[in-house]
Amino acid sequence: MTEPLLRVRDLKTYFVTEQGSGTARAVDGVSFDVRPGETLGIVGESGCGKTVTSLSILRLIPEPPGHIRPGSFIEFEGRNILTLEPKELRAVRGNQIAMIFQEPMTSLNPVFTVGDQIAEAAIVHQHLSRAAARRRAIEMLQLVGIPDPEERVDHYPHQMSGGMRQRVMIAMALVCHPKLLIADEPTTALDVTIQAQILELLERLQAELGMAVMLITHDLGVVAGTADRVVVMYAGQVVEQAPTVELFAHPVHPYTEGLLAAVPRLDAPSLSLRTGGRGRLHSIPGQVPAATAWPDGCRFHPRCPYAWDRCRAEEPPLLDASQGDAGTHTARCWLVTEPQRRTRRP
Amino acid sequence: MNIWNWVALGGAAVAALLVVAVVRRRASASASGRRFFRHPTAAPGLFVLAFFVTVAVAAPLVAPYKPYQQIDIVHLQNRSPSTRNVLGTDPFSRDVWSRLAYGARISLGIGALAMLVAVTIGGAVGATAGYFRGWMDAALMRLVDVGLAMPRIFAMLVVVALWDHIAVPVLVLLIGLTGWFATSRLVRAEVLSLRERDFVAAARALGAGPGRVIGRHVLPNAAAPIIVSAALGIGNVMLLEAGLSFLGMGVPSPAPSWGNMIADGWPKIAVAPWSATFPGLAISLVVMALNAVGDALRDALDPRKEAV
Amino acid sequence: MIAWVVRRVAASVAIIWAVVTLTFFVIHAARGSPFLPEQSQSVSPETLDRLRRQFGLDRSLPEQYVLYLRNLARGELGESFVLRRPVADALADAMPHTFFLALAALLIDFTAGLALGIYQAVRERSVGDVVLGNVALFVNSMPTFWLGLVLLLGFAQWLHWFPTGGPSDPVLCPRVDSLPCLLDFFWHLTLPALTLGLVGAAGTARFQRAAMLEVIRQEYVRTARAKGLREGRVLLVHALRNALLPFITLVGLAFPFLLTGAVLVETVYSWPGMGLLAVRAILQRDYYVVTGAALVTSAMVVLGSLMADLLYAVADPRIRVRGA
Amino acid sequence: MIAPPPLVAVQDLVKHFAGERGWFGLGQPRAVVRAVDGVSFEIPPAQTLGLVGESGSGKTTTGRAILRLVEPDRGRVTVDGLDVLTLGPRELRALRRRMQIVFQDPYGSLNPRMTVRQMLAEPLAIHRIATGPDAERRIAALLEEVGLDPGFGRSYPHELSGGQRQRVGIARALSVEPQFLVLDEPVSALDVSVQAQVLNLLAELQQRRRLTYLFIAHDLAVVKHIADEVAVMYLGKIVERAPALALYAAPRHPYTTSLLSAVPVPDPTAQRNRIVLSGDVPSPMHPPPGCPFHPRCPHPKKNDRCRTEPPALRAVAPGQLAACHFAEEPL
Repeated sequence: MTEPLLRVRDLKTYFVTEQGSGTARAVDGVSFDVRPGETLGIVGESGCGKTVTSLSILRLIPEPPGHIRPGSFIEFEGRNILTLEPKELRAVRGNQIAMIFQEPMTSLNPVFTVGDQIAEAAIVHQHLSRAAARRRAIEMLQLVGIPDPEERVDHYPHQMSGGMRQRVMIAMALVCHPKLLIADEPTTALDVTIQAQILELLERLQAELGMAVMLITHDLGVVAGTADRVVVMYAGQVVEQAPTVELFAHPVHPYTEGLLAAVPRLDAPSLSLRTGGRGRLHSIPGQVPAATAWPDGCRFHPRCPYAWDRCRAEEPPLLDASQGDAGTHTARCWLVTEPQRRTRRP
Repeated sequence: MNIWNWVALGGAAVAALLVVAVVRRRASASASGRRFFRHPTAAPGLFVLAFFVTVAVAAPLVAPYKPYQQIDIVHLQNRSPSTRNVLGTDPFSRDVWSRLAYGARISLGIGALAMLVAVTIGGAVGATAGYFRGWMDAALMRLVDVGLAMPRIFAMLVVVALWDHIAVPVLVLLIGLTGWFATSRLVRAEVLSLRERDFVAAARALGAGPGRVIGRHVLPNAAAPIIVSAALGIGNVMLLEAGLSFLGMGVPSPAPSWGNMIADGWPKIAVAPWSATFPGLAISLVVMALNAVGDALRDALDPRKEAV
Repeated sequence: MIAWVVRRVAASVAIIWAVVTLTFFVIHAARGSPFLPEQSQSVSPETLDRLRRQFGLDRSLPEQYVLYLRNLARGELGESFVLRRPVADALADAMPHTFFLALAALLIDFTAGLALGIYQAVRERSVGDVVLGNVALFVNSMPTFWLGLVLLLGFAQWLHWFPTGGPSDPVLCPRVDSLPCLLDFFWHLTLPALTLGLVGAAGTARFQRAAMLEVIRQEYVRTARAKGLREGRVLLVHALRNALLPFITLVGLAFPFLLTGAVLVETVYSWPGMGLLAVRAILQRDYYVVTGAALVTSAMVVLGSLMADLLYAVADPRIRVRGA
Repeated sequence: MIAPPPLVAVQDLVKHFAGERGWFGLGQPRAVVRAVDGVSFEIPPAQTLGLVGESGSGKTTTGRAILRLVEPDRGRVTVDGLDVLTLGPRELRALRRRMQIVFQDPYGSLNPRMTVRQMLAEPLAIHRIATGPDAERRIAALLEEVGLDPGFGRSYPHELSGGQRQRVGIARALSVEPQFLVLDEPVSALDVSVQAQVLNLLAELQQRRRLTYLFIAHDLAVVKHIADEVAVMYLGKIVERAPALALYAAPRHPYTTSLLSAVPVPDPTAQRNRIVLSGDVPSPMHPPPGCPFHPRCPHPKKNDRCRTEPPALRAVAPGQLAACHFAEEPL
C-alpha cells in the first residue's frame, strides 16, 4: 500500500456561535487518507461538515468564529499543516494543494481579468515573469478547453458563462500543478449538461497531470461516476468509508443505506409515486440535527430504523466492516458487531 | 441650582438607566435584540438618548430658571460655571443649563417630528415608485433627482426666506419636506428587490391586492433600513436645525434651541466659551448616541443574519 | 457608452434647470423685496420705482422668468441689486475661495478617511479599531460650524497659532501675488479646511471600514488566500480594489456635503466664498445672486454625481465591459 | 375510452422580457429575452405534467405566466374552462382559489416577518373562507395534512428546517383548496433525504385531493417518479413532449437524449455512455436561427436544414411529440 499523500486525523473544527449560546461542532473528529493520484469522494448532506473539513485542510476557516481544536492533525507529505509557519503554509496553498469552490461567480474576483487571476499563482509560487505567466495562463485556458484562449485571457469573469467560469477556476487551481486538488461541490451550481462537461474535464486533467482529487459533493451519482473511494459524512463525523464499488454494493451504515435508497434514480423502473403507497420513495425520517446539539450516543440514532438501547447510550467508533483487506471498509455503527439486528426492520 | 434640581437630575439619570435595563431585558428574548446589545456603544447610546429625553420632559424640574429669564442683565452676563449656574450664563444673563434643558425639547422634538414627516413621505413615495414601476417610478425619481441636486441647507435657506419669523411647526414641516428624498431612494431600492422575492409572488398568487402586498409583505420587510435611516436622520435634522438657527434662520430667538444657544454665545466665545460650547457638546452627544444606536440597529435588523 | 454619457448630461441640464426655476419662483415669492426702505433708508419712493424698472421688477413674474432664462441662455446671470455688479463677477470672485477650501478639505477627508477606514477594517475589533471608531463617531456627530468655533477658540484665540478668520491678511496681503502671501493664504486656509476635512474624514472612515469588511467576507478573498498569497496582497490588492468601488459613490456625495459645510464654515471663518455670498444674498433678497448661486451649487452637485458615475463605469469592469 | 377534457390547457404561450430601456425608462427596450416562445400543452385532471429544462429554458416563466404572476404577451390559457388571460382583476382573484403555486426556495417564498399561522390565515381571510376559531381549526388541519405539528403555527420561517419550510409552502398553497398546483422546482433546494419526504407528500396529496400538477424541475430523475407526461424545454420552446414511460424509454429529441445521458447515476458499475454536449446554452436574447439546439446538437445527420429551418413540434410516435427534423432516427 502506498504512503498516503494527505492524512487527516481526529480533525475537530468548532465554531463559537452568537453570544456563547453554544459551540457548533461542525467537524468533530474526522479522519481519512488521500492517496497519491486517487479520487476520494466525500459525500454528505448540507450541515454534515464536509465543506468545513475541506476548508480546514488549507486553514481557510475564518478565525474567529471558527477554530481548529488542538489535537487535530493534518499531515501533507509528512508535514503537519496545522503547525506550519505562515510562510510555509503559503508555499503549500495554491502550489501543492489547490482548491476550487462551488460558486465560480463569487469565487472569482470581479475586477481582475481571468488571465491575471490565473497568472497570479504562477508569479507568486514559480517566480515567473509577467509575460511568461501570461503565456502560462493562455496555456492553462487551452488545457481546460476554453475556446480562443488568446482572447479570453483578457476577459473579466462577468463576461463568461457559469461553466466557463468554473473552467477558469480549475485553470487557476492547476497552474502550479498541485499534487492534490480539493473540489468543493464543483458542479452544484451548474446545469446537468455543463456538469457533465466539468466532470469529464476533471477526469481528463487528473489522468494527464496525475494529481489526487478530493471531490466533495452531496450527489451520490457524481461520486459513483468519478471516485475511487468514498467517505460518507453525517453530523460532523465520518460514518462510513469504503471503495466506491464496495460502498454502493454493500452499504453498512444505515445512513448510507437510507441515502442510497432515497435518491430518485433514472436507471430504476419508475416508482410512479402517484399510484399511491405502492411506489413511495424511501425517505429518512426527521432531519439533520443542529451542530450545537448533536444527539448522544450514535448521532444517527434518532433517524435510524434499527437503533436499539446501545445506539442511544454509546457512541460507536469507526469499526472495520471489510469483506476483503482489513481496514478498507469501515463504518461507525454497532451493526458491524451485531449484524443480525439489521433484519429487525420496523 | 437648588437641591431639588439636583435630585431631579439624578432622577433623570436613574430613569435613563432603568430604561436601558428594561430594554435590555426585553431585547434579550430575541436574537436580533441580543445582536443589538452586542454593540459596545448601543447601551451607552441608548442611555444618552433616554437621559436627554427625560431631561426634556422634566425640564421644569431640572432647570432652576425659566429659559427666557434674564437673571440679572447688569451683573450676571457671561458668568463662568458655578454652583448657582452650573453651566454658566450667556451674554444675555440667562442660565445656560436651564436653556439647555428646555432646548432639548425643541431640538429633540424638531429632530423626531421632522424625521417622522420625512420618513412617511419618503416611505410612501419610495414604495409607490418601486412597486408600480413604469412611468410613475420615472416621474417620482426625477423629482427626487431635483430634490437631491441642491444642498439641503441651501434649499432650506431659500425656502425659509419665505417667512419673516418662522413658526416652529412650519420649520418642522419644511425640514421634513426637504428631507425625504434620500429615504425614498432607499425605500424604492428595497421595494424593487423585495417585489421580486417569491413570498411576494406567493401573496399575489393567493389573491392579495396591491395594498395588502405592500402593507403586509413588502413594507414590514423594508422596515429595517427605514428605521435605521430614521435613527441616523434624526441626527442629521438636529445638525441642520442647529446650522439654520446658527445662521439666524431657524428657530426664532429667544426660544432656546441648541443651535440658537450656540449662535447667542458665539460673539462672546472668547470671554464666555461655555455658552456656545455646552450646547454644541449636547448636540454632538445626542447625534453620536443616535448614530451608535442606528449602527447597532442596522446589525440587529439585518435580515441576512436572521437565517441562522 | 457615449450615448449613455449624452443622456446623463441631458438629464443633468434638466435637473439644473428645474432647480433654477424652483429657486427663482420661491425667492421671488419670499416676503420682502430687495429695495425695502429699512435696508436703504435714503432711497426715495421715486428712486425705488426707477430701480424696480431698471431691474425689470415691475413686470409680471412669468415675464421676468422668461427674461431671466433668455439672459441665462446668453450666459448672463443678471445684476446684483445690493452689490451693484454683475452676478457672474460676484460668483467668480467667491468661487475660487470655496474651490480651494473644498479641495483642501477633500484632501484631508479622503486621505485620512481612507487610511483610517482600511486600517480599522484590517484590524477589526482591535483596541485601535475601537478607539478610532469611537473618535470617528464623535467627530462625525459634531455640528460642522461648532467644530469650527471650537478650533477657532482653541487654535486662534487661545494659542494664536492661526488667524481668526478671513482669507488673507488685509494689510500685508490684499492679493495673493507673492510667495509669502501664498503662505499667508494657506495659513488662513488651514483651520476652515481642517474643520470641513475632519468631519468628512470621520464619515469616510466609517463608510470605508464597512465597505472593506463587507469585501473581506467575499468568497474571492478566500480564493486569493487559497492561492497562497501573502495576507498583505490579499487585503491590499484583492480586497481593496473591490472596496474602493463603493467609495467612488462617496466621492460624488462629497460635493453636496462640502457645499453644505462650506455655507456654515465660511460664516464662522468669514471666508468670502459661495456660502457666505449665498447666505447674504438670501437675507437681502438679492434675487439674481440667489438663483445664480443655486445654479452653480446644483451644477456642482450634479457634476459630482455624474463624475462618480463615470468613474464607477471606468473602475468597475462589470459596467465598463458589457459582456455576456 | 374517451379522454377527460383537460383541466389546464396552454396554447402558444409567449413571454418576452424587455431589456434595458432608454430615456429614463420610457423609451423603447433594446434587447428582448425570448423567455417563453410559443409553448402549448394540456394537463388532464388529477394528472402531472413534468416540465423539464436547464436554467434559462423558460420553464419557470411558463409556470408563472400561467398563473399571471408575470403577464404573458400572447397565448391562451384555460383552467377548468375559464380563460385566465382575459380575466379582470376581480375575476382573477376569484380564480386564484383554483390554482396555486409552490416555490423552489422554501426560505425565500415565506415572509420572514410572519408566523406560520399568519401565513396560513391570510389566504383564508382574503377569500373569506374562514375566520376566528374556524380558521384556527383549518390551519391546524392543514399543518397536520402536510405532516407538521400544529404547534409550528407560532414559528417564524427562520426557526424551521428546509423541509419544514417547504411543507409550510405547500400548506399555504392548499389553504384555498385549489384544483391545480404549479410546483416550481419544489424539491431542488432540499437535501436528498428530505427531498424524498416532500415528493412522497406531494404524491399523497395528489391522490387524496385529486390535484392536477405542473411539476417544473431540472432533475429528470425526480420527474420520472412523479410525472404522467413530460415536456422538455430548450430556449423557450418545448422540444419534446411525451408520456413519461415513452420519453424515458425512447427519447426522440437529441437534446432529451443528451440530457438523460448526462444525469449521474448512483451506481459505479453502470455502463456509462455519457453524451457530453459541447458549449453553453445560447443566450435567449440571441437564439440561433433554425433549430435552437443545432449549435450543440450531437446528431450525426445534422445538416443545413437544421441551421435554417426551425423544426415544428410534431407527432413522431403515438402520444409523443418532438421538434427535430430527425426525430424518426433518434440517437
